[in-house]
Amino acid sequence: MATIKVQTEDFDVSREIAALTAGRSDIGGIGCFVGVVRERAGADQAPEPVAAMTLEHYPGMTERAIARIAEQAEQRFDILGCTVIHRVGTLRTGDNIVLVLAVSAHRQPALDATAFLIDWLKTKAPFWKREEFADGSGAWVDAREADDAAAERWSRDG
Amino acid sequence: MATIKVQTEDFDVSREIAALTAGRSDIGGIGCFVGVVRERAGADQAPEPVAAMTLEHYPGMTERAIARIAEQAEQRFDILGCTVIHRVGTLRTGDNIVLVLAVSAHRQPALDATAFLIDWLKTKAPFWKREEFADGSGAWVDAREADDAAAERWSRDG
Amino acid sequence: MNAPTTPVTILYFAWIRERVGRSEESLVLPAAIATVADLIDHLAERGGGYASAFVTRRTIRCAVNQEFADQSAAIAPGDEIAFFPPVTGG
Amino acid sequence: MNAPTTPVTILYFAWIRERVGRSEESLVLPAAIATVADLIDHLAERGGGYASAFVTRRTIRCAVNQEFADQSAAIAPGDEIAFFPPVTGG
Repeated sequence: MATIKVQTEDFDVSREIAALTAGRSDIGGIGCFVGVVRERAGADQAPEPVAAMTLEHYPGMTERAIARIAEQAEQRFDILGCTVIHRVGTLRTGDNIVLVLAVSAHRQPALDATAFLIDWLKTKAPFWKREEFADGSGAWVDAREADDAAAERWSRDG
Repeated sequence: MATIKVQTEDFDVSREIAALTAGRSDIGGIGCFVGVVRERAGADQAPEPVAAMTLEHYPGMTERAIARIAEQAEQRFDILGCTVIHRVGTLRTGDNIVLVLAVSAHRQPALDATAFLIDWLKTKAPFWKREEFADGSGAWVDAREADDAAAERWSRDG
Repeated sequence: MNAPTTPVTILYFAWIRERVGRSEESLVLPAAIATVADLIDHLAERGGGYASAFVTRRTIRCAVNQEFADQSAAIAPGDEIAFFPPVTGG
Repeated sequence: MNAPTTPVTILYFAWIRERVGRSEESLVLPAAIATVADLIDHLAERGGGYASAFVTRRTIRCAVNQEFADQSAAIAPGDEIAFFPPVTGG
């Protein structure tokens, strides 16, 4: 039921929504999140604007981990389907990084599943971001404790 | 900062995201919700599948009410902008009804503002839905207590 | 300040509009009408579709000059007063 | 059951890969190595980039056969063992 893609190419939100909802008349709400490369990515105090970001992943395990996260979302929330697309490779400021879609008869499960999916992707899928600054230097992004706390929230709720 | 449209025409999610994010390098997360006409709309126990839905509104007050809701969202959440598009007139099963977008440096304000905007739109904007069934009969949709409760949640939180 | 002979505009939406049989009308307020509730009483007394539209007062929502208002809200000549059921958009 | 001479595959990601200087290698496990933690000790003893990569054990995450695992997890010939920092996708 879940569509999962790990790809270097960009995605089109409208096209992915159309693919997820095609031929269905039982969907009342579509929740969506798009993560984007911003100029101050890892830390707002970064010394330099981020010029580019490189996303590394663990081929094989990545798809497996995302599939498990999507399964969890489908078990926890009354959704009719979901889509997760995560880009890898080198991205520039303003580029899309990740797309999460979740569809449901009603808005609340769609919104909840969307938040759950992105929270869990941030902490349970094997991706690593390296920022490249305008001055030519670079640094691996540190994991944020706030992300662990956000994902942990779903454990408490569940 | 908010883009607000009340229109009969459909909208394109990708195009609206592009318009909201154009020229910005400070956006890290885009929250989005799309409401869609489903076959069992007002009540899951409806005797007949919904063939069409007509949305009536209060021209003038509608735009003003949505602008106020968007202002509230911008005050409550650390967002960089939002878009609300609500369609009126006659829609068919599978048609888009409403689009909410909220953008932020980080995902949480974008997701929270998206949920807030759709919850408040449901209870504080002057729209009324009339369902038309396949057998030719029709009925105005009753307000749902669950929607009031969802909107009320933000009053408690705030 | 509007003169007492300036009418109010009354708007009806959704099933209230259908029962009343019109979407809009102008009315010079009788002197005794000071609030939305007074106006509802006045309209309901017309009988027919009006009586039917306003039979269950607690299901009626209203706006005065395009702002949601309680039925206890004051109204005055020149106001735009709208009656409608609880909203169901989104 | 794989024979003791079947190697394990070891993968390195992100800054661990950079410090180690390679992304993948095969290793026939010495008999004394039973867990991920044992393997980390073994690799760190090589010194140089390996010592640098594994200097702060608590920042090392690992997966055994593409499932997240604790450093106490058992490993066996034929396993795929990956080392990486805490994930930062999404």
